[in-house]
Amino acid sequence: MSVVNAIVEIFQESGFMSLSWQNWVMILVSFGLLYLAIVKKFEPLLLLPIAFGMLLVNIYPDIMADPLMMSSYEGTVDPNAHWYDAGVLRLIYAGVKSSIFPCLIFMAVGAMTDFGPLLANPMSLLLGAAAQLGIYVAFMIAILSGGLPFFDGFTAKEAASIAIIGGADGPTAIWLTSQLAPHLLGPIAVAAYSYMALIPLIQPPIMKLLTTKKEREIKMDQLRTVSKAEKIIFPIVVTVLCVLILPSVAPLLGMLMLGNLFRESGVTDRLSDTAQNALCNIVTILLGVTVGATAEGKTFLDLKTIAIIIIGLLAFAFSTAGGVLFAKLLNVITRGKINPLIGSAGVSAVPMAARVSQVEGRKYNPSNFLLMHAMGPNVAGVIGSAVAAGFLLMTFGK
Amino acid sequence: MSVVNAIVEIFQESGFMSLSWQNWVMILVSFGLLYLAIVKKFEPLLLLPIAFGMLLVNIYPDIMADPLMMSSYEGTVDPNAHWYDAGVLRLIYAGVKSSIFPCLIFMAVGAMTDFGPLLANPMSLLLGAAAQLGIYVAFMIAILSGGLPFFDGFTAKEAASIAIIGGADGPTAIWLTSQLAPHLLGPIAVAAYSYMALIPLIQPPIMKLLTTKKEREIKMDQLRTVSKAEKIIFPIVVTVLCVLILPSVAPLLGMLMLGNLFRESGVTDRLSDTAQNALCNIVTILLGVTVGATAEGKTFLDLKTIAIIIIGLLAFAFSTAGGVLFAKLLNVITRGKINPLIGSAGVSAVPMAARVSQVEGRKYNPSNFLLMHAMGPNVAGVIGSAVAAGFLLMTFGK
Amino acid sequence: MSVVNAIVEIFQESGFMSLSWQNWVMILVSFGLLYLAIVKKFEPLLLLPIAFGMLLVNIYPDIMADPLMMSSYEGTVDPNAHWYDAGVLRLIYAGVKSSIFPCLIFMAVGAMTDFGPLLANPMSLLLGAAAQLGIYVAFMIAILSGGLPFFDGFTAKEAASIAIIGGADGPTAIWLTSQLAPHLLGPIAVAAYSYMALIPLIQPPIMKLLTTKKEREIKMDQLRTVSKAEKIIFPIVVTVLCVLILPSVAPLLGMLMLGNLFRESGVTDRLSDTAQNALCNIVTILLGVTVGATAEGKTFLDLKTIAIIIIGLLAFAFSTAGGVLFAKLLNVITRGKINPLIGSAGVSAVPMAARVSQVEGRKYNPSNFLLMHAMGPNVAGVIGSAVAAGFLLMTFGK
Amino acid sequence: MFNIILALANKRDIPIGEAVNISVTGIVVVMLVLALLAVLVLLLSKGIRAVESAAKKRNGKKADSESAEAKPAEPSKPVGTALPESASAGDLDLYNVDEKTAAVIMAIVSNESGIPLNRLLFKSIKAIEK
Amino acid sequence: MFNIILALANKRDIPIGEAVNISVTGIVVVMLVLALLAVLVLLLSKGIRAVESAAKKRNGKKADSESAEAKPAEPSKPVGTALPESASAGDLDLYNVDEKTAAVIMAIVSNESGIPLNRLLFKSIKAIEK
Amino acid sequence: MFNIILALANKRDIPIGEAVNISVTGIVVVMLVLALLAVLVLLLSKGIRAVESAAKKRNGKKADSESAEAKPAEPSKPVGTALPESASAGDLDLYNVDEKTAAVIMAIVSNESGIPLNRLLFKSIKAIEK
Ligand code: NA
Ligand code: NA
Ligand code: NA
Repeated sequence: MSVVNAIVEIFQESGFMSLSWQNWVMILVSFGLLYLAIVKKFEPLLLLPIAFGMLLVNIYPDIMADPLMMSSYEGTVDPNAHWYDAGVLRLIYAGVKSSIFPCLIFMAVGAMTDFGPLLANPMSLLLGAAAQLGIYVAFMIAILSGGLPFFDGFTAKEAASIAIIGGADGPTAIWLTSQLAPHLLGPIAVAAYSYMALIPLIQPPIMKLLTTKKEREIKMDQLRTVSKAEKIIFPIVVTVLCVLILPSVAPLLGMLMLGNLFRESGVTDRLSDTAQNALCNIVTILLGVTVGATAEGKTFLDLKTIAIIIIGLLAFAFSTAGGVLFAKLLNVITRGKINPLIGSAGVSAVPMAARVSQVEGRKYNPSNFLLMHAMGPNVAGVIGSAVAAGFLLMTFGK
Repeated sequence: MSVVNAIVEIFQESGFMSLSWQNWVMILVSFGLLYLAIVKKFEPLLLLPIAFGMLLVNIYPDIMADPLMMSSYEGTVDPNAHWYDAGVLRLIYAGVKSSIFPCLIFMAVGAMTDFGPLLANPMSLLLGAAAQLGIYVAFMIAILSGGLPFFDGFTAKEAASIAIIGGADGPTAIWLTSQLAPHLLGPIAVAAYSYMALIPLIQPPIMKLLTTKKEREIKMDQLRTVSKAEKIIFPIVVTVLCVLILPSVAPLLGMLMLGNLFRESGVTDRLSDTAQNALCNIVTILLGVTVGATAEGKTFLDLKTIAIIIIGLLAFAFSTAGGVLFAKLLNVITRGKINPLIGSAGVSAVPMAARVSQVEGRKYNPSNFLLMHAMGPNVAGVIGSAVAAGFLLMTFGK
Repeated sequence: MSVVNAIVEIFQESGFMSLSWQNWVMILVSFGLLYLAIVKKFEPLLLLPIAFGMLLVNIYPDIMADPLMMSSYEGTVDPNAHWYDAGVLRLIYAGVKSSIFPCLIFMAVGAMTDFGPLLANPMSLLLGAAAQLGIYVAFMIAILSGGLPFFDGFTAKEAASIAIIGGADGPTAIWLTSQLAPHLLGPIAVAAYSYMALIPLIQPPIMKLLTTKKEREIKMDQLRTVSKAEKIIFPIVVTVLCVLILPSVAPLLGMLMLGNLFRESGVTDRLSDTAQNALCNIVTILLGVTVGATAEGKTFLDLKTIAIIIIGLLAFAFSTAGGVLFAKLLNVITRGKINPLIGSAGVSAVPMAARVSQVEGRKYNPSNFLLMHAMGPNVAGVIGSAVAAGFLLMTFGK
Repeated sequence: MFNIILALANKRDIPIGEAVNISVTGIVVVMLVLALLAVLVLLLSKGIRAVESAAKKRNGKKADSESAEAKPAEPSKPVGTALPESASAGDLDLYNVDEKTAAVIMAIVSNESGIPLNRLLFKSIKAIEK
Repeated sequence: MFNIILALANKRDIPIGEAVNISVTGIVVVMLVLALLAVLVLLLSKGIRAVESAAKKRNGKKADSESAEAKPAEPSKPVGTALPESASAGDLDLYNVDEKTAAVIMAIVSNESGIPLNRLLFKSIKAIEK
Repeated sequence: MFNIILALANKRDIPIGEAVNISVTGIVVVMLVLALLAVLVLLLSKGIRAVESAAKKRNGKKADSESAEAKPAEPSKPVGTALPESASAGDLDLYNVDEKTAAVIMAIVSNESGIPLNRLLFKSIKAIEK
């Protein structure tokens, strides 16, 4: 009979008995995200690992156990615990907490990015800046949300982390949030990647609303070719200028530009290749799973998460609007040389946002080919988000 | 003359003077393992790094120095030591101690595994369970071995770690042993990998002994094709079910199934590729060398090691028998539709054990093609071993 | 007006206000190194990351912040700091401080190295030893430099670290320096890699000066073919012999030979491939950037750096001379069978030094083909440098 | 015999009885978990096949009605994939080049260079952005 | 309305006024930094193009004087690269194929396929071992 | 001169004499270790070559006696490799294809293309999901 007793005991220690209702809900949420990643192909490279991490932590919360409070200022340290008593995903999460993973992903992004279209048309940089508008609008909304009845609202650090969703850039959002509001990392990362995948649905109505038919039909001149020397010097100039002005952006922007230098220098092809492939994929897996594993039911299922999802959508919308409106302004200044549809690409979300500009442009003028013109603001948006994140970190970081 | 003095001093500090006889024996053992890995091609991908780690630690034990007791509860911490005073292999060994390396290898195994044959014939799962019999037989033998005169026997944790050799699965054995009995990691890992390579010698006599000629000649029906949806949902179902029942198996089984999801989802091919290649190879090197480096002479050359080697062989034999006997039972139940030779493949040891079934099957009926039928129990055995390890960890872990 | 105030505040916290003149000079130095790496193609795979790390740390010194004194015995620990408050490059630098990165690079070097030419002509080993002469000459010069007026000179540990530049081997220099004199890592690494790239300029005049025209015209016999067994046993023999004699060389030489065994064993091709590519490139990036980031202005811009650059050049010159002179001696002993031009290749700097021998040899005798003959001393030089570094670590290490 | 086993028990940190108990429980747990999984897999497979055959039937009907309307086959339009890496045809990576063009290129190279196609290894073909 | 906002402010850890201030400063900083970058890029591009056109002119003159001297074109000699990995010509990796053969292959592909050479990217050309 | 050196010595943390000593010891140790290695390599090479030539002779004799017995040449049977990654035959990766099928495919390709099998390089054979 003792075997039966033992099995009963196992059942009592099993997840069936120990999991909270929040865990069960989150398991369903993770199924939903897996569905979006696999069937709908929404940013699957990150959403699949995130969803799986979410699944694991909610069936077995101890996979993120942190008896030594390695990644938190709060909580009590278990004096008898060893470092290896921490959950395996908690240990890997150190790569996120330390910013190493986001920085390495940004290096990979740099190695994959061609800044040529931006160099051919430096005005793109202004569009990439204007399309960060949503960040600041979202920040205000997050702060003001505390005024709602029955809702506690967000602290300034939390609001800044939520706002960065409007930067439409995953690693930047993870980088900033893991430093300012690590307890919100799960919902913010999920919102950022989901909305990036939804760009083709979110942007077109806003683009149409804010532009006239005539504007959408504008054909743009071909871009000039860019010399190799310009492409090599550009990442160095960006690093020096931006880091001098906003020192705290150094890790993120520095690594982005290092990756780009690997790509453009022509003498480090094997480093560029590894940064884009083996290293990028390894870090993507580890970062995705552990970021997903921060979304344990008790913290994720909260009014705050719903607020984050709503504010995140607004952030994307206002960033899109900022880019389009500024492009309209540039169009006036240049007397009709800029198709405002390329402004929306400034949100970053490379290369989906640029593709949206291309597709929309062709709808109204089939001979239009906006892709390359939109790539300029698109890659400028990556720099813009990083600068915005640096500003927020400087303002709210310790 | 002072140069001569200096050289004499160097000689006195050299390994010639400082090494114990156990170290010298272990150097010879490492040569033997290198021979088996390189000339006999026994699991060379892991046995070569393990043997080289063993060689290094026995000519220079300080390569595993641990002044801060980073990977042990016992011993005294040197208050003047810095973390970087630890031996370089000791620092890398943190990846084993923390379970990160075994989990990543299991992710790679998942990305390499096709569960199709198992899905086509779910009965395979029962064979994959039955072929874990050796684990529990070995556990009993290890516990009882203390009754031998002149032999101290094993503690329950040690016995559980030795028993897992019967799971015929390297990363699982390393994962469990590094948590329950890290001081036995060397002999257990060596035994597990050696016997896995010796499967073609160990299994056939047992298979022949336990089956009749008629049984061995049974031809099996062709397997049905399995849809993509089944392959995608399977890893999720396994994760949810097994981790709910045995929470402690989450890191190992979760990562196995994540790797499999990378493979089957069809949307993360680049992650699957990296998991199978760059990441897998990097971790294999680091894990192999440091696991080998746990086999320092003083701890390895012990009666216990000989006992482990004997009990490990018995574990493999009983697991094989368990699989074959259960397959005979299934054959009776299904009225002759199951060739019992596929039962032995349930030990895991993918894909050698399945190949053995194929080769043996053809000996007795040249038109027999058992490979695909044996792959089902074979991959089920991986799940079975992981579940068994989870049970042992739950029972004996802290 | 408060926005203007805020912007003024940002400017006051910007690098424009906080950087020291040394930082600005170092930014220019990093531009110079980037120029050498990209335009002049001087060892770009390491010099580019090093230069970029130097750039980053000098525009944003906090990227190497070390509040917990993780990589130093000196300084005060900030009791309120968490491990993740350290700069992101400081955290990655742990891989250098712990010797893990140099060891992994050496494994890659081993996997890339063909010891065949050395095995075909074991006398090469003597040339690889003689060409370490510069290490000891540089050590004496560094010690004696303290006698100069207005110059403080170097401690013995510093002198040993500077001396190893004469080994003409980057990872060895980084390995030794990070243990004996980590504060000099920046200038020593930069000098070592720069001079390795300058080998085609440094060596030929010395080679010409020390040899007669007749010697330079000597044609050498073709090398015998080497069997696979010899190539497999060689790395094992080297490991056992060298580590027995000089235990502290184990991590470096052991990993070199492990890499070579991956290459030659014929059964671990996938490990060899990863060691040479993905793993090598990942570690090269991380090591390069963080080594460069040790070169912060305040420590780099020092009379010592200038002394290191001068002594480093002398070390290269004396190593070259040592190799050539010993080759002349061997030529006498073998009665004209050794072309002394292959002696210079013993400095290591694989494969540039061997190419220099080839190019010079052809200048004086167009039918001469010295490349393979020079590869022997060349790869022997790698072993020689490692042995020399092991001797210095044993003598001066804790 | 039983006495000997009891004697052993005293030397161990768990009594023999408990060890037996753990062993039996262990094999039972493994069998139960994997049997449960087998049942789940069976149900899952049936469910999926039911859904898929239902879907096929519906598609079949649709296809019929569509062919009845004699619509011309829509050319497969490449949908923008989210993956940045590359379109791929077997071992050959194609960038902005369709498979037909690639095949033509390969045939031409082989033909004109006099090198049989089987001795040429194309790793990738990429149309450079204008 | 203003009163409500003030009421909110009391609940937050920063007053609304400061939040507005931070938002406005934030967007201004981003605009300023990227505008500054745009100006630098413009200057940089002009500088580089000036240098490059000057270099071209000089080379043009040199070429003229050289052709006047009727020197035969020196064959480009491959300088030993420092990279250990493989023989490489620009972005193109050659395996067991000399540069001339490679050039011929590339020219043929371009010619016959009607795709201008600058739109074809060859990653590597490899003669398979006989 | 000697006085100056002695003066220097006082400024350093090791005396000049010891520095000289270390330097000389250092170069001697490197020379000794590598010379020892050279001797070992020589012995090793001789040993291996002796063993290998002995093995060849024996094989030669065997071959003779075997041919005398007019045995048909045993076909080389591929021994199961120990690699866990995937079904693999030599360098060839198989996906969803059994070894037999793969062998058939390879034989057909060789036959029909007229290219001897040893000059064909198969990287992988994969059955595409129906
Ligand atoms: Na953005
Ligand atoms: Na098993
Ligand atoms: Na050297």
